Amino acid sequence: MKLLTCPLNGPRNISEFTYGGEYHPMPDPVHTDSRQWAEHVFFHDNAAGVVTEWWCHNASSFWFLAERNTISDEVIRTFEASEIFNQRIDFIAASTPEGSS
Amino acid sequence: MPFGLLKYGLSNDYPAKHHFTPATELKKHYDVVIIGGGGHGTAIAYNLAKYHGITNVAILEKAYLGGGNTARNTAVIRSNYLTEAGVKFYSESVKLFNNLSNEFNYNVMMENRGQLTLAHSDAAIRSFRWRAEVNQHLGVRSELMDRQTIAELVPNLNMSEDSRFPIMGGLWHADGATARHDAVAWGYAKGACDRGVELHQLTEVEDIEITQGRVTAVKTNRGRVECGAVVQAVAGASSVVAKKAGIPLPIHCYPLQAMVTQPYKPILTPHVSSPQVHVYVHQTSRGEFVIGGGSDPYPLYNTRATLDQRETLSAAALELFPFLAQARLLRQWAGTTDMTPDYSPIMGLSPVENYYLDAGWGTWGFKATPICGVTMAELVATKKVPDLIKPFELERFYRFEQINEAGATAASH
Amino acid sequence: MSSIMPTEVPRRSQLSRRHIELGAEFERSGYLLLVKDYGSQTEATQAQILGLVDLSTLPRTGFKGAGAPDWAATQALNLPQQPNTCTVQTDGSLVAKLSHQELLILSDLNGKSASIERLNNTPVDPQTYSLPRADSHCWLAITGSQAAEMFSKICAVDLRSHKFANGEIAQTSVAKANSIVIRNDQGSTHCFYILTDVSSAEFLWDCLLDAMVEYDGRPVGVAALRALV
Amino acid sequence: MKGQQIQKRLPLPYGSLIDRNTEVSFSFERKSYQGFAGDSIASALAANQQWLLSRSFKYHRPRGALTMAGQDANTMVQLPSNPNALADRELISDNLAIMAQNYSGSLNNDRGAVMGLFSRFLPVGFYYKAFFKPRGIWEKWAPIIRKKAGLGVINQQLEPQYYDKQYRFFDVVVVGAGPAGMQAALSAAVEGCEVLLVDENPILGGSLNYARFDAEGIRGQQLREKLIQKIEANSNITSMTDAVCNAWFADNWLPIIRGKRLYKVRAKQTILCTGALEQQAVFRNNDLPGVMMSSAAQRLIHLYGIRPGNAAVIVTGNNDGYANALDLLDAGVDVKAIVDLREQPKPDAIVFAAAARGIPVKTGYAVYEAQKSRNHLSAVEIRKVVSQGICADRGEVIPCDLLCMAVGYTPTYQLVCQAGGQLSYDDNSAMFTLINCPDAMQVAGSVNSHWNLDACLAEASRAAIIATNALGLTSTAIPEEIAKEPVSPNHPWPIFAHPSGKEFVDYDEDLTIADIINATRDGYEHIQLVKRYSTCGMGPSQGRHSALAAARLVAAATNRTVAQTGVTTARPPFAPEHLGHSAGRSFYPARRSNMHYRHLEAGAQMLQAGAWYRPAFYGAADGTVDNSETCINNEVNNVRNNVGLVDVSTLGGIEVRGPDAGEFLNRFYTFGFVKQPVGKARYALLTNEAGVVIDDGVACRFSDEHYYVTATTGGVDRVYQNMLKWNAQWRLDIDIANVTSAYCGVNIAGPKAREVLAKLCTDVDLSPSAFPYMGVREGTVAGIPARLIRVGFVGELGYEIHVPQHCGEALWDALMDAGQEQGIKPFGIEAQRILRLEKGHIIIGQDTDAMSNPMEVQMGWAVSRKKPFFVGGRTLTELENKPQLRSLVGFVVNDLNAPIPKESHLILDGEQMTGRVTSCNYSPTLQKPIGLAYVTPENTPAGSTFIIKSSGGVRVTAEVVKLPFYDPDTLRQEL
Repeated sequence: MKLLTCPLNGPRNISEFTYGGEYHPMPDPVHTDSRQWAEHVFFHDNAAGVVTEWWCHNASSFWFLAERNTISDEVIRTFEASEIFNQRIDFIAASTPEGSS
Repeated sequence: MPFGLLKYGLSNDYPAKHHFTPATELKKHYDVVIIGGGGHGTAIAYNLAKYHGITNVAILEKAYLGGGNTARNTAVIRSNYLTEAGVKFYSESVKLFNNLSNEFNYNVMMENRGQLTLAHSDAAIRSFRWRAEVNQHLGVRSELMDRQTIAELVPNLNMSEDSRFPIMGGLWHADGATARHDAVAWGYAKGACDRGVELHQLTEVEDIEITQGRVTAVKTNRGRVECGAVVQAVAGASSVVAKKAGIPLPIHCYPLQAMVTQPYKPILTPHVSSPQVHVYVHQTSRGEFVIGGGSDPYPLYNTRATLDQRETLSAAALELFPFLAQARLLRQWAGTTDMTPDYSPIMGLSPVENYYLDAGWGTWGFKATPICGVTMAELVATKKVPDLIKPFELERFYRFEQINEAGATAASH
Repeated sequence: MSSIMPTEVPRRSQLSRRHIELGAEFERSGYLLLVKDYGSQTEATQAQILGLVDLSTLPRTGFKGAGAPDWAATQALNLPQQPNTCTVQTDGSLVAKLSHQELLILSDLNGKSASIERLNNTPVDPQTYSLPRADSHCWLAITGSQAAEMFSKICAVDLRSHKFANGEIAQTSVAKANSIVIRNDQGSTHCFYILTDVSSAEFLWDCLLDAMVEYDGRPVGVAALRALV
Repeated sequence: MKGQQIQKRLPLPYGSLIDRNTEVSFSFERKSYQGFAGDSIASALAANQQWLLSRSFKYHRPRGALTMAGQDANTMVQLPSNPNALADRELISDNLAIMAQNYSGSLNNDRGAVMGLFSRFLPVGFYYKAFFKPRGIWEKWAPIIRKKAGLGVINQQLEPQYYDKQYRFFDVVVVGAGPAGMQAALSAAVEGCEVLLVDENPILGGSLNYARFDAEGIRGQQLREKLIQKIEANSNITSMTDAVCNAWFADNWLPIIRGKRLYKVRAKQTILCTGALEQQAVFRNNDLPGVMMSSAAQRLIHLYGIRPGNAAVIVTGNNDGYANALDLLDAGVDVKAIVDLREQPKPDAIVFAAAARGIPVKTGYAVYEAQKSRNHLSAVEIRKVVSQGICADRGEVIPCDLLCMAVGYTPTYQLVCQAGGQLSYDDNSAMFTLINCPDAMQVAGSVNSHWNLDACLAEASRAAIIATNALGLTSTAIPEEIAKEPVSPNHPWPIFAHPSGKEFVDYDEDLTIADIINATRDGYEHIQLVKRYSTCGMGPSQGRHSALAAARLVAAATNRTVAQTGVTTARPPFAPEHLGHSAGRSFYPARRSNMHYRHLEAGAQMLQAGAWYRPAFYGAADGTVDNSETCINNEVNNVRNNVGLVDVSTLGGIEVRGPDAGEFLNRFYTFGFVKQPVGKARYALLTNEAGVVIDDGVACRFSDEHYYVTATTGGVDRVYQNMLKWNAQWRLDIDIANVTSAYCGVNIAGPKAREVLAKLCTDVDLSPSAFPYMGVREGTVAGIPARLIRVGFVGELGYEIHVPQHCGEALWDALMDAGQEQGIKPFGIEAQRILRLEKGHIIIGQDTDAMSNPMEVQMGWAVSRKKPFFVGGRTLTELENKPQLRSLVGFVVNDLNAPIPKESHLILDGEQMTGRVTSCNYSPTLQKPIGLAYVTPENTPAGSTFIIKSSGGVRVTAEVVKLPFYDPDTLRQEL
C-alpha cells in the first residue's frame, strides 16, 4: 500500500487518510461572475501531473497539503496548511481571494 | 453445430477476413475525427457511416482498439436509474443492446440474467422504492423484492439475520444483463471499417487546433489532420483531451478496480450487488466470478491494482457469499473513471464550435455505448442536440442545474 | 458472581457485560469501579505473557488549543517535548502530547493521581480548552511479551520494542477503528495503552480477544497490572 | 505394504521432500492410493504410475504434470471445498478424496473429448462468429454453452474457515530462495539489517534441489548445504518457506501467503530472485501426459524419488537438456535420444559426459509429433529441421513414455512488471529480459537472465550491496555489473506446425498455432487484442507458458519484431489465491451507546444507523414484536399523553469554543449566531458549496465563547472534518472538538416530562419562565453532571439531557425509575419519526436528497442574508435568481380507504412525474395519513391537491396543509 507522510504522525499507509480535494484558491465570492463561480464550485483541474491537494489523517483529524503526481502516484512532498494559510482570513469587506475550498 | 461455423470446418485454408482497416497513412482531411477508439468512439463512427452516410471518418486511438475502459469495465448493462433523463437514456441503450449481435452479424453474447441490488437498511429500501417507482412508470422492469423472494431467487445468498449487514430487501431489475464488452467495440469497429471508416491505432492526439472558436485540425504523433468536426470519446482522459481544446470539465478521474476468479461450474445466475457492503458479483459465461465495488479513495491516472481494494472486495463478497472463500482470485485490474458532480454524463455541444463532448462516463459508460453511438452521430450529422441527451449538456453546470442522479450511485455499477 | 456489581456506581464501562460474562470480580473505591480479576490465580503471570485490561473507568482528561502548552507548563507537569510522546509524572499520571497543541492526561492505575483532579479544577488560560477524555474514549491496556506480536495482526504500525520505544505514541487505526496507542511499560513488562472511541469499545474488545487467542492471551484484572510494577 | 511403496521410489538421497517413514493413504477418482508425507498429489499419483490428472478446458484433452512446480493448469483437481487445486502443489493427506475435473463419463474415457474432432469447426473467436442467427437463437445457445463453462465445483455448503492477516516489517525482503536468493539474503544481512527470505517451496534451495550444474551432479547439493548452514546461523535472516509472495504493490507492500494467513509485509528494499520458468516446445500433441518440462522430470527424480518414465526422449535447444539426460540415466531411465534443435551445440563438460555415456544425440532435429496410446505418450516422431519451424517430409519414430522439453526459459517477471519494470526481447538471446526496474528493487539470478551459477551468486551479492547502501547501513563500493552469458539457453524457434494441428501454445485454453495466427489474420494484431480475441493467456496460469510462443508467432505473422510485439500486462496476483486469504477477518466497527443493553432488556428491535445500533421500537411487555405498528403507535401515544424516553446518544456533538466561535458558525452554517443569546439554542442548517442541504442540528450557546453544536448521526464525522478544513484556511481564533461519543443523551418528552425531571434535577430552575423552550442549561440529573436542552423535535415539552457517556446507563435507570408514576416508557426511532412528522420537522437525508436547497425545503427562514459570507451562500444567491423547481410540502390523505402512500411514491400530473413522497405515516394523533412531498411550486398553497401514485398504482388524492400538522401554535412544546 502507498505510504503518505503526515507532517504530524509521519509515514503511514494511505488508508489512514482521507482525500480532501484539489487545493485551489477560492475566487472572491462577491465580485466573481456566475460562470467563474460555477467553475469554482463544480469544475476541477483534474491535471495529469503534479497537483496540490488536501489530505486529512483520520486518527488525529489533522489536515495538511500534499504535492502528488497523479500519473505515477508519487508523493513529492507534504506540508502543513499554515505554509499557505498563514494569517486569518476575513470576509468583512470585499473578501480576500485567499480562501480555498 | 451452428451453420455459422461450417465454412471454417470445411475449408482447408482459414477464410480470414480482416475485421478492421489495416492501418494506412493518415489522410490530410477527414470530415469527422473521433478521438478515442473505444466502444463509444467506434459506435459513433458506425452510426455516422451506416445511418448518416458520413464515411470520411477517422477514429484515432492512442493505444489499441477498445483498450481503455471498454476493455476494463465489468460488462454490466442496466437501466434502473433514478431520473427521467437517466432512465429514458439507458433503457433506449438496453433496447439497442438486445439487437446488437444481429445488427453487427457478430455475437456480443448478451445475457439477460437480471440484476439484484440488496438493501440492508430502511433508508436503502426507501431509495430503492424511489427507483422502482420511477422505472416502472417509465416502463423499465424494476421492483422491490422482499427477503423471501430474494432467498428463492438466489438460494446461496447469505440471508442470515445475524450477519453484520442483514439483508432487508432488494431491488430486482429484470432488464439487467451482461455482454462481451470487447465484442461490442469490435463489432462497431468492424461495421464502421466495412463502410469506409478508418481506424488508426497507436495514434495519439497531441494538440487540437482552434481558429475563431472553431476546431479545424488535430495534431497527432503521426502528423496533422484537418477535420470538419471532432468528437472526443476518451473516458478516463476527458479532462486531458478537452484541455487541449481549452475546455474545462467538471470531472475528477478515479481508478475503479475489479477482479475475477478462476472459472467454476455455474452457480450464480443474476448479477448481485450491495451498495452498503460496496460490492457486486456476477458469474460470467466462462464460469469466472467477476467482483467489483466502489472507486478508489483518491484521483489517479493509473490503472495499478491495490491490495487494499482486493482485501475490501473479497471481504465484502464473502459477506454475501461466504463459500466464495474457496474460489481463487485469478486477476485484478483497474480502469480510470470520469466522475462528475451529479453522477451523470457530459454529452453534446461544447464551447468550441464543431467540437463535441462524449465524457463524464463515471462507472456507467459501457452500458450507454449503443445509445451514445446513435445520439452523438445524430448530433454530429444534424448539428441538432437529440432530446435524449439534452439534459446531459455541459452548460447545465453553468446554470447551477445538476441532474438528481446522485441517489442512484448507491446502486451497483 | 462478584459481590460488587457495576450498577452500584454511575460510571459504568461499556464492557461491564463482557466482564460479568467472564466472571469478573470487581473492586470499588468511591465511584471508581474496576475489574480486580477474573478469578484466576495466574493473572499476574498471564499479564507478563499477554493480558488485556479494561481501564475505561479510570480518571483522565485532556487540553487543547494554542495556549494549552504554555498553560500546562505552569501546572507543575513534566511535559513531553515531541508530539506523539509521553512522560510519566511523579503522581503516577501520564501526560501524552498528541500534537503541538493537545495534551492527554491519564491517571495512575489506582485513580489516585492528584493532577487530574487539580487540572480539571484549575481555570485555564485563553486559547486553552478542556476535553472530556474520561468519556470520549475507552481505555484498555495490553501487556506482556507477546503484546507487540499480537498488535501486528490488527495494527499496521510497527510496535516492536526496538522500533517503538517506551513512551512513544501512535495515533492510528486498530482493527479499522481510530485509536491512540501509547507504549507505557509496567516495570519490565511491555505495556500498551489503547484509547479508542468509547462507543466501539465492545467491537475493539472482541477483535483483541480474537487476535490474542493464538498467543494464549486473556483478559486480566487491574490487580495483575499493578502487580507488574 | 510399506515395502511396496518404497519399491516405487528411487533410493536416498533422491526424494528430499518425502518422509519415507510416514505413509499416507488417499483416493483419486474413488480408487485408493498410498504415498508418503511430503508428496504432492501429482507426485504420489506418479509414483503409482497414474499420470493422467485431468481434462482440458475446451477439447477435454488428457493432461498430466507439466512443470511439477504448480505453475500450470494441467494438474487442476477437485478437492472437497477446494476446486481447481494444483495437484503438483497441494500435499496429500490421510483419506483426502481427490477427483479429476472437467470430464463427462470417466476421466479415462471422457465423452467430452469428442470436441477435439470438431476443433476445425471451432476456429479462434468462434463464439463471435456464430450462435446468434436467427435472432433469438442465442438465448437457446447461451445456457448450453454455460453448462460447458467452468472447471471445478464450488462447495456451497462450505463451513467458514479461519483466515487471518498479519503485518510484518523488514529492511530487505528477498523473494525466491534459490542460489541467488540465498546469497542475496546472506549478503544483505549486515549489522542492523532485518532480512526476510521467502520461497513458495517447502525447502530452501530452489534449483539447487533438483537441477544439475556439473557432470558429476554434486555441486548443487554442496552449495545448497553451505548456504543453508550460513542462513540458519544468521540471526538477521528470517526464512519463510511454503510462502508465496503473491504481488508487488506500491512502496514495496508485499502480500505473502502462508497457510491460512496473509502477511502484509512492508519492505524498505526488495530483491527479487524469482528465477525463470522453463518453456515448452510447440509441436503436435505436445500436451500429452508423459510430455513435460525437463525441470519437471528433474523435480520428480530429486524431490520425490520418482522415475519419471522408463524410456525417455529429450528435445532440447540448450545444454540443460544434456544435464537432464544425465539425471535420467542416473535415475535408471533408458534415454533413447537427445533431440537437439541446434545443428552445432556448444560443447561443455556436461555435453561430453552425455556423449561419453553413449546417449544417442540427433542434432538439427525436432520433435514433429507426439503419439499416444491409452491417454499417455507412446512415441515421438522426430524430423530433421530444414528451416525455421519447418521439418523434413519424413522422420523416424522413437517409442518412449517420457519426453522432456528443454528449449528455453522466460524470467518469472510478474512481480517486477507489477512494480513498473518492463520486459524487452533480445533477438540474440531469443529471450525476454527485464529492464527499467524501479528504485528500491533489485533483481538477481536467472530472473535477470543469468544462467551460470557463479554469475548468479556474484550478482546476488551485488544486488544486496546496492540495497544495504540505499538503506544507509553500508557504504560498500558497488561491484561492476555481471556480464551476461554469451550463450543463451533459449532456442529462437522451437515451434513446429503440423497439418493436423493440435500444437498447443496455450494449454489452459487449448489454443494452437493456427488459433494465434488466425487471430492476427482476423485483424486482431495488437498482442492485447490477440489475447482478448483468442483468450490466449487468460486462463488460470495467466500466460506463464504461452506468452513467449505467442509473442513469437504474432511477431512473425505481423512482420514485427518480438520486442515490438511485447507481452500482455502482468496483473496481480502472481499465483491464484483463495478469496478467503484477501478477506481475512472482516473488521466492521460497530458502535453502541452506554444504554445499549437497557434497550435490549426492554425488548427493543435494533436497527443500524451507520455503524450505530439504535432501538427501532420496543416489543410488547411479553416480548412479542409481531405487531410492530401497535407497539409504535403506543409509544407515540405515550409521548403525547404521558412521557417517553428516547436514546439520542448517536446524535453528533461538536464543541466550538473561543473568541471567534460565533463568527465561525456564521461562516459555516446558514443562520446567524453572533447575536445568539447565551443560554439559548438555535437551529443550525448546513449547506455545501453547491448550496445543497447536507446536515442540520442545534447550536447551544453556553457562554460567549462556547457553542455546543449537534449534528446528524450519519453526518457528524463529515461535518467535523469540514469544520477543521475550513478553519485550517480561515485561521479563526477557536478550537473545534468532536465530543459525540463523550456524551450519552436522552430526550425525555411529553406533557409530564418536567414532573419526572424535577425529581432528579434540583440545581436547575425548570419552570417555563426560568427555562423556556429552546433554552439550554448546565446542572446535574440524578447527581450526574448534565447539559439540558429544551428542544421540540417530537413536538412536546421535552428536554435533551446529555451526560458523560459512562453515566448513560445510570441516567436511563434513574429516569425510568423516577418516571414510573407518570407512566414513562421508552420509545424508538420509528415512533420518533412519526412524532416529528406530526410536528412537520424534516429529516436530512430522508426529506432532502442530493440536490435539495434550503428554499426547496422551505427553510429560507434559516438562511441569514446579513452575513458577508457563508459556505454555499454565493451559490444560493445564484439559485434564488432562478425559478424554483420544486417545494417540500405537508399533505394529508382524507380518504381513509385509500392505500396509505409510502415514502418514494410518485406524484403525478396526468402521466407526468412531478414529485415524490419523502415521508408518510398514518398519524395516530391525527387519525389519518400525513406526509411530506416534493411538489411543483404552484402546488404549494394549503388546500391545493395533487395525485400520488400509491401502492398497486392506485391514484390517491392528497391535500396540501400548512405545517406543522400537530400543535400549530406550539403550545405543547412551550408548555
